[in-house]
Amino acid sequence: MTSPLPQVLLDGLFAGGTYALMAAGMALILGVVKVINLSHGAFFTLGAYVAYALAERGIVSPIAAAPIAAVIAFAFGVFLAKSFVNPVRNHPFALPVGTLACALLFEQAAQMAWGPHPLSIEAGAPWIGPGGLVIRRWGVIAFLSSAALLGGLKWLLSARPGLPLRLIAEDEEIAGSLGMDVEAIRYLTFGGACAMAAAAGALLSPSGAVTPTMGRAPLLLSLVVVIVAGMDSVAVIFLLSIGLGIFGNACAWFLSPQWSYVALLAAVCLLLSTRPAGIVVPAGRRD
Amino acid sequence: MPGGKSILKVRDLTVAFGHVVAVRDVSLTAREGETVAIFGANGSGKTTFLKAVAGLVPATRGKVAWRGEDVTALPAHERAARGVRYVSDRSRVATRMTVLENLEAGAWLLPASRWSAARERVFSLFPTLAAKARSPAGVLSGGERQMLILGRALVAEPTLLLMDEPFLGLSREVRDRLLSVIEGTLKGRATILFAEHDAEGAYRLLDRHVIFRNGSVVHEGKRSDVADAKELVSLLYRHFRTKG
Amino acid sequence: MRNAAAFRGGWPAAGIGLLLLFPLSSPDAFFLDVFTTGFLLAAFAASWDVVGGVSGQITLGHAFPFGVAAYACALLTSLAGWPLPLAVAAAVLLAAAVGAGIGALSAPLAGPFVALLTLALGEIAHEAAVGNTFFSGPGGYAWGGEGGIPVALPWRDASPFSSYYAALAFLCLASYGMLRFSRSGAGLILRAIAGSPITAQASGVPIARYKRLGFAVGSAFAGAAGAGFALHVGRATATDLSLELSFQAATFAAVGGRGTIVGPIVAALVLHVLFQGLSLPPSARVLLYALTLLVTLRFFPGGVVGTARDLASRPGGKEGARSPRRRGRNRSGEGTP
Amino acid sequence: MNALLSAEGITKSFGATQVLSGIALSVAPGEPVGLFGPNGSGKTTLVNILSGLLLPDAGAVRFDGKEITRLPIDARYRLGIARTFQIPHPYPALSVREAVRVALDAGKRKEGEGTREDEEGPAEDLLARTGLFNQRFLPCARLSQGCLRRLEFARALACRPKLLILDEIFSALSAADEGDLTALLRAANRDDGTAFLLVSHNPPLLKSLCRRILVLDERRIVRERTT
Amino acid sequence: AAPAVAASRPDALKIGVLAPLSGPYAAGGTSFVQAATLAVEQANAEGGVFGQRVTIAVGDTQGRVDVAKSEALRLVSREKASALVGAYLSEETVGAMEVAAAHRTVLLVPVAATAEITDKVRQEYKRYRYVFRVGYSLPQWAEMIAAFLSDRKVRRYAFVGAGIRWNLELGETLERVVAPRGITPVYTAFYSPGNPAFDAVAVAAAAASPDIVILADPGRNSVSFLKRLREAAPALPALSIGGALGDARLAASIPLSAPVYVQAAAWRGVSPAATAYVERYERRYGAPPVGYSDTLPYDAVTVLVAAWRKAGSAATEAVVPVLERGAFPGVAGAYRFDAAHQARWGTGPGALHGTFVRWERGGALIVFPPRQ
Ligand SMILES: Nc1ncnc2c1ncn2[C@@H]1O[C@H](COP(=O)(O)OP(=O)(O)OP(=O)(O)O)[C@@H](O)[C@H]1O
Ligand SMILES: Nc1ncnc2c1ncn2[C@@H]1O[C@H](COP(=O)(O)OP(=O)(O)OP(=O)(O)O)[C@@H](O)[C@H]1O
Ligand SMILES: [Mg+2]
Ligand SMILES: [Mg+2]
Repeated sequence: MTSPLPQVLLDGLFAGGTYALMAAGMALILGVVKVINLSHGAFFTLGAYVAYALAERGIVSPIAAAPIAAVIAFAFGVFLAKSFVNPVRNHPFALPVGTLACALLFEQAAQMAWGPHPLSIEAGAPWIGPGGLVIRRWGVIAFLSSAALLGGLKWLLSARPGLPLRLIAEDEEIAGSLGMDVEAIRYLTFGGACAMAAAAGALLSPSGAVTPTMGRAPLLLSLVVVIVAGMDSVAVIFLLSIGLGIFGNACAWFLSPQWSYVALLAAVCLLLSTRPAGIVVPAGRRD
Repeated sequence: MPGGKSILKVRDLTVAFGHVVAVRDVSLTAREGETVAIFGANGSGKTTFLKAVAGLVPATRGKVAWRGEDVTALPAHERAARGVRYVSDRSRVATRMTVLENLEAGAWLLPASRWSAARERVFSLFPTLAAKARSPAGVLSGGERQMLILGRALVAEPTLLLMDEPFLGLSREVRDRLLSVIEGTLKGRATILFAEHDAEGAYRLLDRHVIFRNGSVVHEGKRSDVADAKELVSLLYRHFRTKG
Repeated sequence: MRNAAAFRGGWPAAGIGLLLLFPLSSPDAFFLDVFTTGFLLAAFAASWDVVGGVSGQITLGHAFPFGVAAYACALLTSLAGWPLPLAVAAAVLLAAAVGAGIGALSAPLAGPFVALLTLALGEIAHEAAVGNTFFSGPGGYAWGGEGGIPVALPWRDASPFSSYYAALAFLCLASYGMLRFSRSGAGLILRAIAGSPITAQASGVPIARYKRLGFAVGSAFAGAAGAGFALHVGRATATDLSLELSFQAATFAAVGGRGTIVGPIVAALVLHVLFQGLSLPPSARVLLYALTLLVTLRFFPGGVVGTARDLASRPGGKEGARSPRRRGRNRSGEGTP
Repeated sequence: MNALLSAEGITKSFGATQVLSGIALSVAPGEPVGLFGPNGSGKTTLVNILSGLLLPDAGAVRFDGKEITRLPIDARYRLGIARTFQIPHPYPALSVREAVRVALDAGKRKEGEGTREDEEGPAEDLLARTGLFNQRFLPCARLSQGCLRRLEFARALACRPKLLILDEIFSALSAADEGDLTALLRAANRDDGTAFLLVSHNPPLLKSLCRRILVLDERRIVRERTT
Repeated sequence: AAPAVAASRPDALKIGVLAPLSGPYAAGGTSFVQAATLAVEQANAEGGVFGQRVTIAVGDTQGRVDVAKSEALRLVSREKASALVGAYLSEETVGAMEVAAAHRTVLLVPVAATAEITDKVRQEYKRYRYVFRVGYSLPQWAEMIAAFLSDRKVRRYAFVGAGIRWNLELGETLERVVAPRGITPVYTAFYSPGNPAFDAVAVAAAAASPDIVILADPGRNSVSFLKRLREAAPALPALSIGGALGDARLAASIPLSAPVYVQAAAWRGVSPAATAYVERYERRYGAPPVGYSDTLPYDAVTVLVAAWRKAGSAATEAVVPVLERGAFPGVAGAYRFDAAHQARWGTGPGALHGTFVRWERGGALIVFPPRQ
């Protein structure tokens, strides 16, 4: 290997892929259901535990685990949406706090079911690219699946079937009066986004350790992405995630790994102070 | 012309928000193709009544029947599927969606084959919207927004059109153009209920009028009961000024 | 109606009376300690509400002024050798200054951007506190980092009774101050900005200045709570700056009723005493805590006190909510004259 | 005579589309002026520039002899320029009375020392005059469209403005309610010498209220009619 | 795992155990309590202490100093615990120390390593003499690592860990201790716990071409980091200082293309006592202990019980001198305390040695100290 820098940047790209994977679903929920879903990290963790449970039974394939995790998370997501989110949705402040409580509940349940100790799934060997570049298997998978998911989301939002999602995001009453079944769409969206998080968790489970609180760090970083990028532009979410991933790794490399998190947050603060309305300025707020 | 049978039947409709009773025991029927204007002072419950018929606020008591079917318990979107359209009073457009997308959302239940014809109809009615089809609706002026929400309702070819202050913020020219279009395309085919303060404009459209006060109907009349718009205005004055 | 209204002022009095009498029932030192911490957390939750509820600036970095004051107390007494009262006063001022700074930075921002900015600033402060051993105490070992810095207290092993009463007195004073602020003209203007900044601005409100004011006042009270916490625990640690603490304050506010000041206080006291004082087994405690939050928010989505107030303001009259101080006035619900 | 408000060369474009081009207008103290024009002709944009919500691309606004082109809207309100919104943005949680008190506090008095809680004073008076007295404890968001316009009016009157800019304030009012408010507007004009700039689509109304009517079309003021 | 608060029978001696059982440190805290529970059971199996049964009361510290203080207060004031064992994190422990000092209760510290604890005992002996540290201090830790590195003929090492004070201090101390032996760090990095930038650290550590990477992070991050390191440099040996990598199930998921070493207080096969303990622990909890945070608490309780027996009383004033005199056998060896009440760990004669193991396909192999 000549210079490790390309490796660091490549890894940053993959790390950003992870944030984007989480952010995609969060953005969808934020837009359509208008909830900052703080239990999104818990669904990520759920996916990882599903993959672990399968691995324990001899099925060491996160790719197989992802759909199973997605189905389970979808069911949980719809349940959460029906039992809590929907009745409380007119109180925007109760929602993030409630979903945070859900995350706590899940973390504790996972700790009771699988123990507090970290668990691990074999990661398999990485691919070696040109020039000795190590291409991390799960990094590639995170990147590709988030690209695919966000691509799908972008298509959905621009196409006719996505029209209700965008209209509901702006004005539910109008959407209802135009014949859109707002409630059903809300449940499906919430469940679907949770399924995405769980699939992500299952796919990424081999790259680290599986613990009850593993979803917290990616949750926070994707939260940053979602708020800064807004839900209007999927491309911005993707690019911002990747950008933050690369930036974080570059800071770790050039500055110091200890301050990479601070540098990341400082960059966000700077971004906000230069663009107070966010990266994508919603068009046409008048009077 | 309004011949036919009664197609919309509202019986003893009451809507209360907590302790505020906004609509109290209102009964109203409309025949197929009939146009009914609702007048009333500010806060007399017109908006609430129309919303309750559209299914956007729940009825506390009473019954709404449309085409012989009791729709009181149906949510708004299912009423919309039965041809009911509501035009809101706050010029509410989806500000981040383009004008075209706003219209497309209005045609959500329309078969795709009919969409382009419907769109062209609206654009020829409101050329301003055609010029701004690809701008976000948020940049529209107050009157342009009003055109958009009217267009959004018209593309869907409704059979029951509920309009809340349709002429709000429209200039006289645009209002008159709108009136002729409604007269030409919808009148007689769709049942129309609309609340309006502009009695002059309303007079051109209405077959019947009702007057609300404090949530109740205090007067009902036919077009032939008033000679012209002036007389309608003075009728309204009389009713608004009498303290209940 | 009038009697019922008169009793509204009675509830806080009754609560304070009970809390004053409680130590006389000779509880053990632990229980007094739980209450003492509860009082401080309650003041902190209420100070969150000044910013997040009254001013409507959802902050997720409220631990920042709390922790800054705690650290200032520790450093000024232990390293600089300042007398305690002076250090506490400086700490509170510093917290207010930090708040004004955050307010100035967040003034041009709207909605969730404020939450994000405050979260980022709080996390930066926390990282700085965790990752640095920049101060060395006289003992020859490093201070700072996750272990924090001790506060040099003029007393040793404070009696649980005096801590209890001191914290209670602080809570009463602080909440009186915060209530006064939230019901003052400035509080009303802050609530207006929270509701519709553009209308407020068109009514002559200089928004940026008031946002700074809201953050500064809320942060000053948070700083006072943080200083009190540092005195009570005897040390400032990195957890005083943690995101968990910020979230905790927001949680108390949500459960109690955002914007009511009293709600967060009640919620913090009840939840803290219940879940720390009953010594439940840890897993049951976390599960119950989360479930309590969920169930409370499910049935009182506006918070317990918030919902109760909305209900209490309705009977008799024909209108919806009304201004909190207004009581027993004749009102009629007819439409326009 | 010295103009109260004067604007010169006001030009404004949004992206590629120019909305206003070299607008000049002036309002004398106590003068009632109307602004008329088709939909989308730029009336609200002009109002936004005069009241400080938008910066013009070119041109200057003067008030009472002072240049105020870049002064923010809140400072202009305190100077005595009050405006209403065509599409109101009510405070969702504040009561009607509190909404008026905010304007009273911020508009006239020094910060912090607002009107006392229980003072029966200017707020009640204003609410009674605009016909909102009975709804004064209702949260603003629950008002009907017409009442929202009245509230806008009350809010604008709270600073006893020298100049009122009213953007289609009468459009959602019923005929009878309209009468109440026009009377109020006339009274303010007569008794307090309040000048106003009234935007409306209703020519008879404009004729009855205003001494001068400006007609805006094709990006500029095309006509000026004296009644 | 918390036993019900047994009604304090007069014929029972109670030990208060403080550990984080919820939140991010729950893993360490849970093992901590499991080990202490086994020790109490063992004491009771041996007939208790002067005829009285020993019971345990657990306080969940949640990783916070205020909660640690308050729980310590509960254990002494409400549970009437005769002595305290804990806590897990350094900041929790300094909080618990104040309670122990104020209530004149013996506090045995099994894990927390900050110098502040023993410094306080040295400086204010009268107040803090009730506090004894069973676990190793940072210099002792560094000394043992240095001996291991010499034994492995390491010249250049990379030191990485989470950027918290404990790791920073260990890194500095280690650098000082190994310098005379000609061993130098070629790369030192600490990652933030908020956004662990493993990729860059692993790549950089590998690029510095050290002989070994020392991993100072006992939590789950060590697993992620090691996986990434193995991807970046499959042939680079690694040493984990205690913690999660002592768990065989975790180690099984890590490629052994190069050695993975783990430092522990004791390991199966080190001594008959250690083997017996590991087997008992495994039988009871389904998995063997990782050799550090679930072994030292056992020794702390064992030492305490032995001291009570030797003193013939659980009264603090009687127990402290006995503890000071030593020696008490535990799983890791015989415990003696120095003037600052620090157990004597290290490489010298009579000191507790600690153990280094290397993961093999079938299990762990003890590689240091070399068997005589
Ligand atoms: N969500 C609500 N909660 C409480 N009261 C409400 C609510 N919505 C409307 N009201 C009240 O119900 C009454 C009727 O309101 P509505 O909007 O139907 O009047 P309107 O006839 O449409 O008036 P306008 O001509 O001004 O639009 C008003 O007094 C209003 O304050
Ligand atoms: N922020 C903006 N971005 C782009 N175009 C805008 C923006 N604001 C206004 N416009 C355009 O400028 C034109 C003038 O708008 P304005 O609101 O001033 O009209 P108006 O005269 O008030 O019309 P109305 O009588 O319908 O209220 C409109 O065509 C509108 O689409
Ligand atoms: Mg209405
Ligand atoms: Mg306009």
